[in-house]
Amino acid sequence: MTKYAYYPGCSGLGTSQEYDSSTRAVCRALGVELVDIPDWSCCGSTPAHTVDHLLSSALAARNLALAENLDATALITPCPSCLTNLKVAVHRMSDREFRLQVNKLLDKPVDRSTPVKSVLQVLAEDVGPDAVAEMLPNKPLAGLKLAPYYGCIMNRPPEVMQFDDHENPMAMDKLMAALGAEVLPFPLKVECCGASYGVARKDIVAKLSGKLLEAAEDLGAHAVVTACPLCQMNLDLRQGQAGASAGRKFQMPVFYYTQLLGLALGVPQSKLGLSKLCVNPRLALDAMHAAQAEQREREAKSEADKQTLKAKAA
Amino acid sequence: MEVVDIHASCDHEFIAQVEAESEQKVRLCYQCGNCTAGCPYTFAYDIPVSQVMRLLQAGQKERLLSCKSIWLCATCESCTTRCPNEIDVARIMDVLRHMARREGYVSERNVKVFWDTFLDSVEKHGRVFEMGLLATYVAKTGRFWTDMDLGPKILPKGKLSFKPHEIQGKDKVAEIFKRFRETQQ
Amino acid sequence: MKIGVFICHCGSNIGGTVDAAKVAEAARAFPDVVFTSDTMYACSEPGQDGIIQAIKDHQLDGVVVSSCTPRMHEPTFRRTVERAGLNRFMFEMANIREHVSWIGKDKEANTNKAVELTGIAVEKLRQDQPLFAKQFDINKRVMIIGGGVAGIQAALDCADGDREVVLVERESTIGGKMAKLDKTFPTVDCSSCILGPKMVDVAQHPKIQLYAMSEVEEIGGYVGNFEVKIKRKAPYVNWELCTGCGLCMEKCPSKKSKDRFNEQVGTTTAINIPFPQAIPKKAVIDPEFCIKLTKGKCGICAKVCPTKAIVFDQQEEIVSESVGAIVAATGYDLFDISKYGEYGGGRLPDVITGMQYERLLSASGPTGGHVKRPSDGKEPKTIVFVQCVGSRDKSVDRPYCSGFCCMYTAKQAILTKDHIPDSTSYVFYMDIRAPGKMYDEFTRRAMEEYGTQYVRGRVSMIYPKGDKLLVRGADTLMGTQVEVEADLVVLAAGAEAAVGAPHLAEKLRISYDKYGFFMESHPKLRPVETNTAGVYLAGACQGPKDIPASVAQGSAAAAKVLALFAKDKLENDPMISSVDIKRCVGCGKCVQVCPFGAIKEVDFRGEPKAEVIETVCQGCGLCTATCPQGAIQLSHFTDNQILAEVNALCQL
Amino acid sequence: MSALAGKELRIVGFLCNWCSYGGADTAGVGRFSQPTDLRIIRVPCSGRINPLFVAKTLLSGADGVLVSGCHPRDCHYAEGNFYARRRLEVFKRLLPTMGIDPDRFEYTWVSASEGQRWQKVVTSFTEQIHKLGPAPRFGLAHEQNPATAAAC
Repeated sequence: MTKYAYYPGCSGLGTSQEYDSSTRAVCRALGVELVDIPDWSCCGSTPAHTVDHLLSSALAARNLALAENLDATALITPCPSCLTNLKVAVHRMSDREFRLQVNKLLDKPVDRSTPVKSVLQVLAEDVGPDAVAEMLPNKPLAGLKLAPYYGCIMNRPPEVMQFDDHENPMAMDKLMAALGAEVLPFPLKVECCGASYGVARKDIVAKLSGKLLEAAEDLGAHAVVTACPLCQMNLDLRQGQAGASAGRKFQMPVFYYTQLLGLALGVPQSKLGLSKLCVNPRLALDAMHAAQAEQREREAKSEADKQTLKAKAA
Repeated sequence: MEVVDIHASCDHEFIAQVEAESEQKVRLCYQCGNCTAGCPYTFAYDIPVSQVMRLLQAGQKERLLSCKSIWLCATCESCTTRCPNEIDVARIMDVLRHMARREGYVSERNVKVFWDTFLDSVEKHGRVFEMGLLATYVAKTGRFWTDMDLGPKILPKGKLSFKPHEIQGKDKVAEIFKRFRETQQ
Repeated sequence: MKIGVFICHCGSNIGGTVDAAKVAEAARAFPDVVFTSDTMYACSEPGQDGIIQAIKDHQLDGVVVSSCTPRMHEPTFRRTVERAGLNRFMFEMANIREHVSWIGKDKEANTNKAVELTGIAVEKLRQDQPLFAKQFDINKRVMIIGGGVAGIQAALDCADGDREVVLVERESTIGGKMAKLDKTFPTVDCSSCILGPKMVDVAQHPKIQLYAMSEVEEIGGYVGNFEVKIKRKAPYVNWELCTGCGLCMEKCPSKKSKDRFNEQVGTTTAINIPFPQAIPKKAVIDPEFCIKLTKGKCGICAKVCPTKAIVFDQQEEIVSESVGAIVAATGYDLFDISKYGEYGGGRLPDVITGMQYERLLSASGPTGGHVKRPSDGKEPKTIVFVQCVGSRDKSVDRPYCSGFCCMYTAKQAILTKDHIPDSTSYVFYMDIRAPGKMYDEFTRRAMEEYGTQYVRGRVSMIYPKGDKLLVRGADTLMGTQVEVEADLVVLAAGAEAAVGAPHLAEKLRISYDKYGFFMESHPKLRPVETNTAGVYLAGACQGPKDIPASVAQGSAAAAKVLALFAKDKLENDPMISSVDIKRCVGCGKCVQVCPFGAIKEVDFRGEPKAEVIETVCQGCGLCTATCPQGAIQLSHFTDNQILAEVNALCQL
Repeated sequence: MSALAGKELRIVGFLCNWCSYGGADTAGVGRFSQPTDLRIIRVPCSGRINPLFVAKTLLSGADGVLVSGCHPRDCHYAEGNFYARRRLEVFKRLLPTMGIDPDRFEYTWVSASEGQRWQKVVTSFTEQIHKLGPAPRFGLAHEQNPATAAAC
């Protein structure tokens, strides 16, 4: 089995606990072995690169160096912000001069170039939606209408991220479709939600997240599904603020894609952390169950009709 | 509106510095406006990003380093990804921010305080301590009432720890910051 | 030997960074050099007279001119020395402009380099021999590849000049891109009204042999005597019997075929005549969609055809044609709009190309000339045009301007207003390129009289919002982001080289640029000639062009062909190989290696020897590099000459 | 041995008239500045180049040799560059047996339209030769007589 060095990211210990725990559970269920990077530290996130690129790359690179000992196929992380920082560090350090400078800041220098990927990329490419669909012939999420939202930096810039289409990514769409969900063509898949300005400029986040929720609601989505802790927080926790900005009241559950994968795969609720979401996920799940019941009814009726026809013919 | 003496006011050294730090050629920009068109933050900017590029070509250092836009760019990479001339615009925005910091310009104080507080937290604990970060931010900015509405939503979820997640190598992380500061002197 | 050396200043082009006088002085020290001078413009009349005078005054046997590239003026100076009574091959050139003065600023290094380049030219000249051309017969038929408007024009002009023309067209009808257009700028005259009669002329002209649905498979030979193999693809219809009545199309049950003529706006029948004015007007079966050819059943067309023309087991065939000249007029293709993911082309049905819009506007198009958007057939009221889609964009490897998109967009905006008076059109543009006669006036009319809203800025993304398309762009003049809710978005797709163009260039042995456009001999002075004698270019295969420019080039290429055919004999280039029969051991390696079959084995007193067919040899020198005996030598580029140059360089 | 002592090394280029020579012209017309070391010998086709020319050039004291022809398949004479590629590839592998550093010889493909590519090729090859420094001299006369060597 391939082994991956796992980097949870700081928010995985706090505001996105449920993303971390559901990611671990889903990986286990799908046979993806994760080994935590021992004593990992913060990648620097957005604040570091707004100060200096050397500092930012060094903070990320400390973790790259720690991962080298694990003899893993790749370093993977669920968080796009961590992903970007780690990938940009690897990208820039392909320049020898820059790598020397970064290594000067570190205790343990980076020797090798470890491939960095998102957990999503591993699930989409190494496991694959076909394999997932095969495990779930009953399509457990049938009837659930989803707006897949990737966030702005999961795929951009393409030269660095090298994953999926940068304007119309499909990795999450395909995984969700494999669960039986109805994936809507969400047009703002890669639009920014307001990123980390929630604290300092919540007006910005309210406006941008409001646009996203509006688009999802107008498409008739039961829920948004996302792969980014910051996006999830902006859309979920700040949904009231976003609604005020858009001039309407949203009731749109915002899932991590790993929660839905886990739900479909029958992962225990305690690992999924659905109760940690702000907007009640029941809203979406009830709609899904209602749709499923309706579908069953339709099937039963058409079956009954057939029987009647047969009987009549007899 | 002021009249700009485009010859006298063009700071060539500034252009060269931005080009060196960003590894981008600002002359490649032909002002198509695609960056402004795609930028989700244009509504909040005081100078749209395509005009940031134009002012940069014209060497207008003061106006650029004192503008709000460079503090409001979230590096969402829309501009970089769609630029027909393959300019890494987001990186240029980052570099302008670095220069503004170094030269003491801060047009969006709260943004800067948030970022600084974040990094302080990382330097101290090795990882971000979210609760501590918020507390310090509120203390520094005095913005006590902001986001009060969110408290009741998030606190019962039990996600925000009141204790930092210290790591063993936190001094190693602090060392990175220390050595970085030494390189800046 | 007495050699004269002339160093050209080329005004300041050379003189600016090379000390020409010093080069002239240094050249005096070279062996056999008896006269040197520096001259302001060697190629000017006084410059050439000076060379002639010096040849006479100093009884020179050979001349070296150090100036620009020999690819430019070698023929000029050869004529000069010939006028002074020398053999024109007793001349060498040193390139001290393109290879020296223009690429370096260090005058000392440049001057030194110019001296050395002059030195190797002198050494080569010392080994030169007078050469004399041979004459050969010329086949006065011409082949034109591509039946778009440029190829049609070239074909008609050549045929009117009383020459036999072979016109080869890949599609089942001629007409090319122009046949798909509704109207043409800047006159807004009907495209088929001006092209249609020309197409009929092609069909009627007794001197034109048309091969539609055919491709050039192989080209051999050389100027005056090309041998071409043409592949005639199988239309599954015997065209000699087909009357173009269209009964088969009416009855064909397979109606989901790709409608390539209509740019895939809608679908068509598996047996099809692309449009009513098609030339030749013959039916073609699309084997991908024909039920009979894919499933073995159906055959309705064969039943209804009144002339029994359907042939399901028809095979492609190869025909050979001999011609003396070839005109390439293969046109262009449109940029693939799906490469811009942010615009949704290919994903969103109401984001279409300008050419698709042209079919929607056309009375003979799939909507009968009523503008209906593809998704729901509604008439659009707000139409957004986006320019430079695949033009002036390095990120998609299309940094060049396609030239005609500004104009066709203005035309389409005008036509939109004519079709839908209560509509509003927005044009997002970067710059308006309208330098032709009456062109700028035309774009102004789109704005002033037709109320087209021009917005200066690019569009960043297009996405569906309800049943509309939200277009988000910039207005750089206002300095802000702008949004428009559109019913239909038309992307002004740029031009790129036709699919397969590089492959054809390789068959023609002509050069192409990195985008696949064919290279002309000289961008200004020889715009329709190529570096391969007897091969000419017309239209957009050389670079993006509008209709007037394509027609002009078609005529220009025809003029070149007619001029070539005005001679009864052609002269070969005497820089060809010859065999030293004493050294030749008859191993036959040169015979095998020659790409032109220009070397044959002959019997010489009972021994096999190689012999060069002088009018066939093209002077590549492959044989010379192959011959283990050094017995076959390429005149003017002999082993001794090249080694003399090497020696000169390594001794300096 | 250098053309301009201390500044330049002796680099000889054999260029096909139809493509790379034109590419060098295009670079000139575009004023794409290049190092001045290279001296170009024009040949009708890269297939005309006998590898012995290259050997002779290197043995005669050149510091580097660059051969440039048309891109594979795009030959004015249909197939000359294929022969060139075959010959030169074998030849490059033979160079070490002649005691010559194979990095002193490169062959490349540049078309007549690729002025910028030509500029890059010349610049990087010249840099490569400068990194290697002047070639060791084979003529004993030069080694014994430094004065002569300097004069070259």
